[in-house]
This record gives sequence, C-alpha cells and structure tokens, in this order.
Amino acid sequence: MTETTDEPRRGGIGLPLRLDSVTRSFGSLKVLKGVTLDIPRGQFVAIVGRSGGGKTTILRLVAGLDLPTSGSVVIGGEVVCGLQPSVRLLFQDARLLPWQTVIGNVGVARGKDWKETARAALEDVGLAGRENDWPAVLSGGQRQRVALARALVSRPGVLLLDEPFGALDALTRLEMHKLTERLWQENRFTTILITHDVAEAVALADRVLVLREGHIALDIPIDLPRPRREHIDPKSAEIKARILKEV
Amino acid sequence: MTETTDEPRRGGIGLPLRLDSVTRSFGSLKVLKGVTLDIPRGQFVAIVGRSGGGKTTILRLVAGLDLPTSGSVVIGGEVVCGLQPSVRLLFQDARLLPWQTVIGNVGVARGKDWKETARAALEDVGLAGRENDWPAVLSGGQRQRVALARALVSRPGVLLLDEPFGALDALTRLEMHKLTERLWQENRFTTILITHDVAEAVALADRVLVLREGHIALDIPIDLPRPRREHIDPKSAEIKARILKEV
Amino acid sequence: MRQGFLSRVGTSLAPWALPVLLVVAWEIACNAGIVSQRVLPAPSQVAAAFWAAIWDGTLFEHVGISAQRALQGLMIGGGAGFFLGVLCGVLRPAEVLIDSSLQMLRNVPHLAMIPLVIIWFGIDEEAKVFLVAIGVMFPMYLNTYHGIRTVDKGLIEMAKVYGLGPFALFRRVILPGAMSSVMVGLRYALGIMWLTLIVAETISASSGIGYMTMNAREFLQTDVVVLGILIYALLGKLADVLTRALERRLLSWHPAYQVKGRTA
Amino acid sequence: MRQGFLSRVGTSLAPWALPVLLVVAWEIACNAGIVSQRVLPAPSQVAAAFWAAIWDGTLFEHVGISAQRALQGLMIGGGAGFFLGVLCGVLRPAEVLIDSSLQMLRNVPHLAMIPLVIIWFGIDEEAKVFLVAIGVMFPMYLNTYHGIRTVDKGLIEMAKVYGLGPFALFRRVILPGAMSSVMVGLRYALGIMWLTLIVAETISASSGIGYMTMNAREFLQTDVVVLGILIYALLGKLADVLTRALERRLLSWHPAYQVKGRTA
Amino acid sequence: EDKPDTVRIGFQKSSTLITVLKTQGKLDAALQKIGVSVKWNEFTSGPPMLEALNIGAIDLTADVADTVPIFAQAAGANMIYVAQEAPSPTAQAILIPAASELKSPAELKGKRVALTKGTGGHYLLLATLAKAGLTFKDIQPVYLGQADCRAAFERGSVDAWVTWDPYLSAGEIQAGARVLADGKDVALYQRYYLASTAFATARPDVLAVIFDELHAAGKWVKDNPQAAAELLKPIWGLDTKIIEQANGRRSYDVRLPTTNNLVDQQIIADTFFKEQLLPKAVDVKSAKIWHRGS
Ligand SMILES: Nc1ncnc2c1ncn2[C@@H]1O[C@H](COP(=O)(O)OP(=O)(O)OP(=O)(O)O)[C@@H](O)[C@H]1O
Ligand SMILES: Nc1ncnc2c1ncn2[C@@H]1O[C@H](COP(=O)(O)OP(=O)(O)OP(=O)(O)O)[C@@H](O)[C@H]1O
Ligand SMILES: [Mg+2]
Ligand SMILES: [Mg+2]
Repeated sequence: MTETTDEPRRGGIGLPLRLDSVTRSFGSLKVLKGVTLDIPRGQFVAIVGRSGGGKTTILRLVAGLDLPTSGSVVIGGEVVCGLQPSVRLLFQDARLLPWQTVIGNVGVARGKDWKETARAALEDVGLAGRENDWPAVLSGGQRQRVALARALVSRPGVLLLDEPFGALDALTRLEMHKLTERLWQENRFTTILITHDVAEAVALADRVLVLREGHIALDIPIDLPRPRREHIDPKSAEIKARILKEV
Repeated sequence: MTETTDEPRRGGIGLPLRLDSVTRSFGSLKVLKGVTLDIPRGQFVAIVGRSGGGKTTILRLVAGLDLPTSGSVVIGGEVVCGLQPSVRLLFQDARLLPWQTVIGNVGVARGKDWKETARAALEDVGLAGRENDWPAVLSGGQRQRVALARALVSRPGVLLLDEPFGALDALTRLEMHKLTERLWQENRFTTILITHDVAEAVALADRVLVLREGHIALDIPIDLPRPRREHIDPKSAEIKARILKEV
Repeated sequence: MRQGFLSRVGTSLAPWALPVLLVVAWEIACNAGIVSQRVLPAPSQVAAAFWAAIWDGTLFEHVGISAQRALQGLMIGGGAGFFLGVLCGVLRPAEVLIDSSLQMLRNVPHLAMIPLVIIWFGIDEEAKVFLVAIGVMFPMYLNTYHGIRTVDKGLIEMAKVYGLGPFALFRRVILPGAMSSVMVGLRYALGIMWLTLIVAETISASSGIGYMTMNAREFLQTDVVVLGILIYALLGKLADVLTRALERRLLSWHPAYQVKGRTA
Repeated sequence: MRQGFLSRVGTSLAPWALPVLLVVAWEIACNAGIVSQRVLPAPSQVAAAFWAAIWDGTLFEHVGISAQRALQGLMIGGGAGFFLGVLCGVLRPAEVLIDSSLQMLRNVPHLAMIPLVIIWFGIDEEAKVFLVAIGVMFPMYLNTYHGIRTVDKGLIEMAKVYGLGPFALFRRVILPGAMSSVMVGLRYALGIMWLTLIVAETISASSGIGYMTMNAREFLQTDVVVLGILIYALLGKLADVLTRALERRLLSWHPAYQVKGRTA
Repeated sequence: EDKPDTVRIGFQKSSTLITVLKTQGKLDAALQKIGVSVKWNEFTSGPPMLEALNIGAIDLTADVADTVPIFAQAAGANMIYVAQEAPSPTAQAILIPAASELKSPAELKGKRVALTKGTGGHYLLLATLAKAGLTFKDIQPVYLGQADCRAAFERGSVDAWVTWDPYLSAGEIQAGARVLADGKDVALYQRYYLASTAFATARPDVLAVIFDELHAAGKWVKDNPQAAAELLKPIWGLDTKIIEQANGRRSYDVRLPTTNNLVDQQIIADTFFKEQLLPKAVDVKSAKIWHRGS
C-alpha cells in the first residue's frame, strides 16, 4: 500500500498473455483480421481505437467469453478455450446485479472477509455510505465506480478494463487513475485498459496499442516515470500526438 | 446545412427554459438544493459537475420525468408538471429497444418519411450500412451513436443530451461534435449538454454551468467564435482552467 | 398524512368493490325472482349455509383436510416443477430431452388420468396428493423455465467472469433474475392446487372441500355448491395475498414490485 | 456440414426419446403380465383402438368438433385474458379494481361451476365454449399482466420522451417487451384449452374428444380412455410446436429465443 | 392362502342401506366378531366406484342400478353379483315440468330429454320409448349428470328429465315436476351389490355377514320410515318428506341373485347393444353369481 516503486515488480500475481494471429468475424464482418500480441506478466497495456474497432471483442476473447474464428489466445501458457478463472473483466456497461445492494455487487464473488474488502473498495472509489443502496438509484458515474470497485477487489491474474472511466468527471477520473495505478503497482496483475482517451492511456500504461481496421497499427512503449502528471512531461505530449495520428 | 453563422439565430425552434429555485431530494439525500437558471431560447448550455452531483436529475426534471421537491421548471412559459412533448432527452444509457432494428430505433417516433430521415441520421453518425442490425450486436460506442441519431432526428424545442459522447474515441467524438453543432445551428433548439469533459463543454456551448453540491457554482458565457478549434484559442485554455478549478 | 391514510384505506377497499357489487346484484336478482332461488340461492341463503357449516365444524374439517392435501401436493409438485424448470433452463440437453415430454404430459386431463392414478397410487391420500402435485407442477415448470431462460445474459457473463461457481451463479444471479416469473408460476400453482382437489376428491373421499362441493352437487344442494364456490374464491384471494406478500419481500429490489413503484 | 446435419437430426429426435422409452417399457410390462391388460391395455391394443377410431372416422369427428370448441374458446377467453392483462398492466386503477376479483374467479373449479354455467348458457355449444374461454383466460391474463409489469421502465420513459402516443407506446414498446411472457401464457392456455374440454364436454355432448374419453371411462373401456389420453398428449405437443414457431418469429430479436442462442 | 382381514367397501351417499349400516355402526360391529375390519371408501358417483372395483382398489360396491354391471362386464371386469334389491319400478320416472303439455310418452317424439348415460334411467327411457312405438332416434337425448339434468330442467333447456329416487322425489316436491311415466310394467329397476371375484373367493364368510346385515337394514328402513328419514336427512341434505317418499318407492328387499336375474340383465344388455351403446354384445350368463354357502 505504501510501496510506490517505478520498476515493474516481477513477483506479482500477473500472468503472461499472448494472442497468436487472432481473427474474429461476425458473419461477413471481419472485426479482427489477425492480431498478434505478446504481453509479459504484470504489464499494463492500454488499447485505443475507433468506436466499433474491435476493442471489446479482444477483451471478450481474452476472458474466454468468445472464441476466435482462427488463431489462439494463450494465458499463462494455456490456450484459452472457455472461461478463464484467472481473468476479471470490467464490462463497458456496468452490469450490476439489480437485486444485490451496492456492497453485494462489489463482493459478488463472496471471497473471505468480502464485506470488509468491499467496504474498503467502495471507500476507495468514493462511494462510502452507499453500501446498502440498490444499483437502480445510482447515477451513471456511480454505477461505473461500483463496477470498478468490483473489478479491483478481485486481484486477478489478468485484469481487463473496458472503458472504466468513461462516465466520470475529470477529477473523479484522476482519483480513479491513481487508485488503479496503486493497486496495479501493489499486485502487478497483467492489465489491459481500453480507453478512448489517449491522455489516459499515456498516463497509466506501460505500453499503448492502437487498434485500427482489425490490426495493431501501433505498439508503443511508454517509459515515463511514475507517478505521471499530465502536461508536465513534454515527451508525453509528443507520444499523444503520435498515437492520435495513428488512430 | 451550409449555414455556419456565429450569432444565435432567433428564428429557430428552441423554447426558453427557466428553473426557479428547484430542489430535489431522494429520501434524506438532498441532490439539488435550489437551482435557479434562465436559459433563453436557442441557447446551447453545457453542465459539468462531479459524478453523482445531480446533473442527470436536472435533465429528468426538465423532461418532466421527475418532479421537483420544491420550486418549478418552466418551459416556454408553462410550468412542467408531466411529460413535455417539446423536449427530447438522450439518456446516459443508450436505451435502445432490443426488438427494433437500428433504423427502427432511430425512427422510433415514426414521423413522416422516418425511414429516409433515420437513414440519413445514421449516415451522419457513421453507421451507414448497420440499419438492419439488432442493437444487441452493436459496440458500446455504436449504441451511443444510435441514441444520438435518434435524439438529433427529432428536432425538438428543447434538446437534452446526457453525456452523449462518453463512449466515443477522440476522432469519432470530434465528428459528433461537428454534427451536433451543425444541427443546432440549423435548428436552434435550446440545448443542455451534460459532459464530464470540460474541453468538450467549452468547444460546443454558449455557456457553461458548473453544478457543485446542489448549486450552480459557476455560470460562465463562452463567446468564442465558431467553429472552435481546441488548443488554438488561448482564451479557451484559460476558461477551461477556471471551470476545472470550480468543479 | 390524513390524505395518505384515506387513500390507503381506499386502495385496500377498492379490490373488494367488484365482488361486493356482484353479491348485491345477485341478492337483488334473487329477491326479485329473476333467478329461481332453488337454482341459484340468494347470498343470504348461502350465508346461512355458511354459518351452519361453521357452527357444526364441518367447514373447518373440510377445508383443513383439503388444505393438508393441497399443501402436500404443492410441496411435491411445486418442488418438482421448479426443479425441472431449473434443469431445463440451465442445461440445454435436459431441455431437449424433457421439455417436450412435459408439454405432452401437461395436456393430459386429470379426469381422464384418474384410472391410471388409481392403478399407481390406489384410492387413498397418495392418489389425491399426486393429482395435486401433477397439477401444480406444470405452471411452476413453465414459468421457472421461462424466467431462467430470459435472465439477462450479460449478468450471467459477468458472474461467470467474476468466478462464481455453478451454485453461486444459480443462487445469486439466475434465481433472483427468474424470481418474478417463478412468482407468477407460484400464483398460478396456488390456484391450480385447489382446483385439482375437486377432481382428486372424487376419488373415494369423504371429506375435503372438493368432496363437499361435488357431493352437494350430486344432491342438488345448491346453497352448499355456491358456498363451495365462494370458499374456493376466498382461498384464491388468500393465495393471492400470500403471493403478493412474498413478491414484495423477494422482489423488493424490483421497480415493478415496489409499493409506490407506479406513482413516482 | 455433415456433423451439423447429424446433430440436427439428433436434436430433433431427442425430444421423442423419453416418450418412446415410456411406451416400450409399458408394452413390455403389459406383455410380461406385470400390469393386467384389463386395467391398463398394452400400447398395441391402444394402437388397435386408434386404427379402429380412425377407420370409422369417429376420431376425426371427435377431434374436429373439439378443436372447433377449443379454438372458439381460445379466441374469446385468450382475447379477454390478454385484454384484461393489458388493462391491469397499464392502468393502475384497473389493476386495483379488477385483479383481485380475477384472482378469486380463477380459483373456482369448472366442475363446480357447471350447474351455474348451464343456468346461464343452457346446454348447447355456448356453455362449452364459455368454459373453455374461462379456462384459457387466466393464464393469458396472469402472464400478460406480469409481462407488461416487468417491461423495462427505462424503455418506457425513453418512448414517452420521444413522443410516442399511448397506442404507439403500447404497440412498439410494451407489447414487444411483454411478448415473451405473453407467449408463456399462450403456451399454458393452449394446454388448458384442451383440458377444459373434458369438463365442458360432460355438458350434454355427444361428440368431442372429452366426451369420447369420459364416455369410455364410464363404460370402463380402458383402451379408449388411454387413447384419449394419448390424443391429448399429442395435441399438447402440437400446441407446443406451434407456440415455439410463433416464439421464434415474434421473438427473433431475443437472445434467449435464438436457435443457436445457447451455443455462442 | 392369505385371507384379507379387511373389507374395502365402496359406497355413495345415495347407497341407502350401506349408509344406514355405516351410520349405525352395525356392520363394523358384526364383522369385528369374525375379526374383519371395514374400510369405507366414499365415492361421489357410481362410475368411479365401479372403476375402483375393476382396478381392484375396493372389494365390494354398494348397490348400483341394473344397467351398471353390464357395462362393467363389457369391460371384462372380474366381478360377481353378491346381492340384489327386489324391483322398485316406480322409483325411476320421466319427469316433465308442471306446465308441460306432454301427456304421454309417445309425445316425446322430437323432444329434448335429459338423462345420465348408462344409468337405470337410460334403460327406462329406451324401454318406455319402445313401448310407445318410438325408437331412441326419435328423441333428442341430452346426456348430463343428474345435478346438471336438474339445472337444465329447471332452466327449461330440456323438455323431460329421466331420473330416479331420491332425485325423483326432490324434483317432484322441490321443482314441482310431474311424472310423465314411471317404470311400472316397463323397467324392473333392480339394484345390485357387486364384489370382486378374488374377494368373494377368499372371504365368502364376510359376504355372508354383509348380506345378512343388508337384509336387516332393508327391513329396518321399511319398518321405521320416519327414523330412517331422520337418519338420512343430515347426510343427504334433503327434507324428511322427500326422503320418506323416496324410500317408500324403493323395495329395499335384499335378496340373493338368481339366474332369473341374469335373464333380466340379458334383456337390458341386448337393448343397449342394439342402440350401439355397448361396444360389443355381452353374454350376461358368463357372469358369476354368488351362491351362499358354496
Ligand atoms: N431514484 C433515485 N432514488 C434515490 N437516489 C437517487 C435517485 N436518482 C438519483 N439518485 C441519487 O441522486 C444523486 C444524483 O444523481 P444523478 O444521476 O443526477 O447524478 P449525475 O450528476 O448525473 O452523476 P453522473 O455524472 O455519475 O451520471 C446520486 O447520488 C444518486 O444516487
Ligand atoms: N455478437 C456480435 N454479432 C455481430 N456483430 C458483433 C457482435 N459483437 C460485436 N459485433 C460487431 O463487431 C464490431 C466491433 O465491436 P466491439 O464491441 O469490439 O467494438 P469496440 O472497439 O469495443 O467499440 P466501442 O469503442 O464503440 O465500444 C462492431 O461493429 C460490432 O457491431
Ligand atoms: Mg467496446
Ligand atoms: Mg448522470
């Protein structure tokens, strides 16, 4: 919790991840046209790309919710062919259980001490005191933060985040960035973050990928020191410009 | 379509809108603590504020989906006490009818020539060719664009947009900005845009409001010339900084 | 406050408006001689029969015995229907194998089945309980199956991704998601439960509300027949009240079941 | 492709596995003398009765007459149930006023109601059709009501904000949203429709499948009784096939009803 | 050989003598002496009772009309005639509304007649029509249970109603119906007690006790009409006046069945077969008759 080393710690819980010329078509629509990708354990990868470009599709393939039309996804040395117990996915839509309270949603897996863990996570995402509300009364951003809390308490081998901050205002977003970064640094889960905000990608990730027309159009490492502050590092602006050009 | 005048045209279809010390509580939670607001016809107002701050609540009150605990909302001289036929609201969640195709969702009100109008609107939001898909197969950003198309074809007296670009990548977002601005300039509907992106607010609105702790904490006119380009006008950066400080 | 109290009273009385109106119209029709009292006795006569039956204790005995059969049947059949509904809703092979057979079996009238039931279960309680069980099984099955089938797939995906095992998935996602439909099944089953008894109690019974009614019918004691009908109706109302209470408890999260859900 | 074809054939045969197994077991039990043939005739005897009934045309006559009554009853009762379900689902005052009465009425057994039905409708077709109508009304009502009540409130809000009038709202939002539940009601109603006939056709009938079965029961013609049961079962299967086809058409958008929905 | 020490008796509320025995507890007492207990199984009507006998769920049925065993026999039931009540022809009749203009059975031509299929009344109607020179095809039969017959009759949906006591007396006294014709010289109307062959073979001693008790009960009802009516009143839910009239028309003379009875039965069977109401011709003589002491 107090550890803020910049070096990726190799002793974390993350698993390595590989996509091997993965394609995925829906009917005649070729969404992924051969994506090859190697993510070492504990790396924080961000993917940006146009709307409808296949970002969510990639995450679903990694989570084992969907199977590639051809090619394979390999997690920790094993080919994915069904649900992956070591993978957690924050869905683009919050997917809260309407019949569970906020805290019940965060601790949906009911691990040991789930109540304390969930309460702490809710405090982290700024929703202390809303534990016993039904999800239906939450605002859009609050729902997204509950989903974030749920994803973060799970401490998985691979964490997939599908636009987790899309509905948040600038300040809340910054807090959530810090939270995510901190937890990642503590646990070193292999993380894929999908975002439409290039600045966010550059601020958080070790490596940014641009997905365009079914291919990885750009694969760029970000070796800026952490914690990063936007607008301060001139290199950051340069990287952002390069990414934006590729999207 | 070709008109790009900067002056708000007074002959549009917009209606004036007034909130009179409006409060709204949910149980013991006081969300709005007295919001007074006067929006002349055809104005483009942006509201920013923290997540859970009551932005969506304001829009629901204006649309007549909810009633204020005290105070009143007045549209075109009449007090709102139920659904407003002249108001259209783009919901924060897309709310597409799963049993209607994409085009059926855009033309849900089935006005005359709805098919052509809807098809044109879909082309505008970059979804030409997806007319006959079920909403279930769309990506998050595509769903949001369908909802945007549906809101924009309706040409209402008051248009309420609740984070309409939240799930879009930077480029698509810019296109949608242009589209929204163009249609607003053509029709001059009174528009309230909720966004968490201050730059977006400054780029599109005539006036930006900051909602904080149930009050309007800042009400700032943006009289930059249109079409605006971010990062070009130094005044824009200054305004942004001021808003961010207030949020 | 005052207003709230009055309107609350109004709301709780309104459901009785129609039945009361009907009874009044009926009494008037009887007294005016529009319907022969021997054919359709006046409410006052039925009330007299009611008092008599309460007084000598037979009514409670009949209702008590029937209730026992009904509840046993409900347990067994409702349980089986629920179980099969879950099975078919969750496992595709089970659905392929079982659903069709159940749809066929469901269509066999109890009256026609009685000879077979007697062969299998004799003419004692088992046979009656079995018929009730078969009767309540199908609405429970159909609605459970439907409820489970239509649970939001997105939520199921979510739960699986978050590592919920089959049991937890069922307990915390599928069951609550299907619950409102299961409740419709239960509502229906609670009705069928009593309805089946009238058939079941033609198998060698000497007590029970179905027996009472059918026996009175044989002897053309129309007041008792109508009394039987009214008791069925009241039991239906009771079942309805119970299910509503249960719905309010189990579905408190559901916007459609919140007491003030519609007025917001 | 090949695999696909084989598995398709398998899937369409699998639902018959259980019934066929049952019939085989039954034939064996009969031939081995485990059950007396007088008490439960062997399938072969039933088949003989079946051929005989087809041959002399009586079977088609009975089924035809019954089908006519069934469909008339379905139209009237199903329509009424649907209408009332919509009414109560959409209008809160209607619900308060009507729902409770319907829940009571639903609980009245047809058998007990027959004398009253005769008084109201006489002993001709109307009485039979009325009983069927009453029978199918309730499942349609309950499921329509439930379906409408549980339509996503967010979508209704959306539709209202986009200026849909009451009719368009109903037609394009509420009805499709409730459809999967309405279909469950219809499924149930199609079963009840035939079931009620066995009671209805005790009222002065001289044809119809219910009459055929009950008549045979009174004369202890077990082979015909079992034949009747089988015909009911087949009619149930038919109704099931029809509803499934209808569901596939009306709910093609619904992930739970897509043919390959479960395999994705 | 295992000899059952329980006798399962099926009865309806309208089984007068059995009801008397059961209410007075006499049969239980008499059978107790030979170590046999009684299990009473009440049925709401005759057909389910016969069904239960056919399936072997009961050992003995209370009295049923003479037509009923014929149908059981057509179904191949394994049963035996144990006792019969001497003819009571006037306890069955064709009723018409008080205001009806019908005067003789011959006028039934083309009329709607309510009856319960397969009952003694059914045979009464066939025989009455035959005597009046009509066939069954000349009328419009309306098959209903007795309860529904009454409802249809009072509503005016039918022109005549074929019934028997106690419905007959109830119809006359409560609904003011008139008798168009009864069974005198037309239909004997004898009622039979039936047992399963297996039981009759195993426990003839039990049947003997039951027979004696039935005989005594029949005498008692005839000798004490008022007491009998009082006893039956709460069970039947009818006025004593109606019960007395009904009991007055029944013979309640319990006798052993004889081969002569089979001749009477054969006439009924043939009549039904001719009207295609029986699926096959029944040779009544193939039925067994219980011989006391054998
Ligand atoms: N029906 C309701 N019942 C109870 N509380 C509610 C209800 N609707 C909204 N709230 C509460 O009111 C507050 C404001 O909600 P609102 O949706 O207006 O926020 P918002 O500004 O739109 O936030 P966001 O940017 O996250 O969408 C939240 O704390 C929310 O939980
Ligand atoms: N089940 C499906 N059936 C058919 N088409 C699908 C399905 N799922 C996704 N698609 C299509 O695949 C494309 C990529 O979808 P995906 O959700 O991966 O996009 P995305 O990159 O996540 O976009 P966004 O940023 O808008 O969420 C879209 O055009 C979508 O319509
Ligand atoms: Mg996506
Ligand atoms: Mg909001």
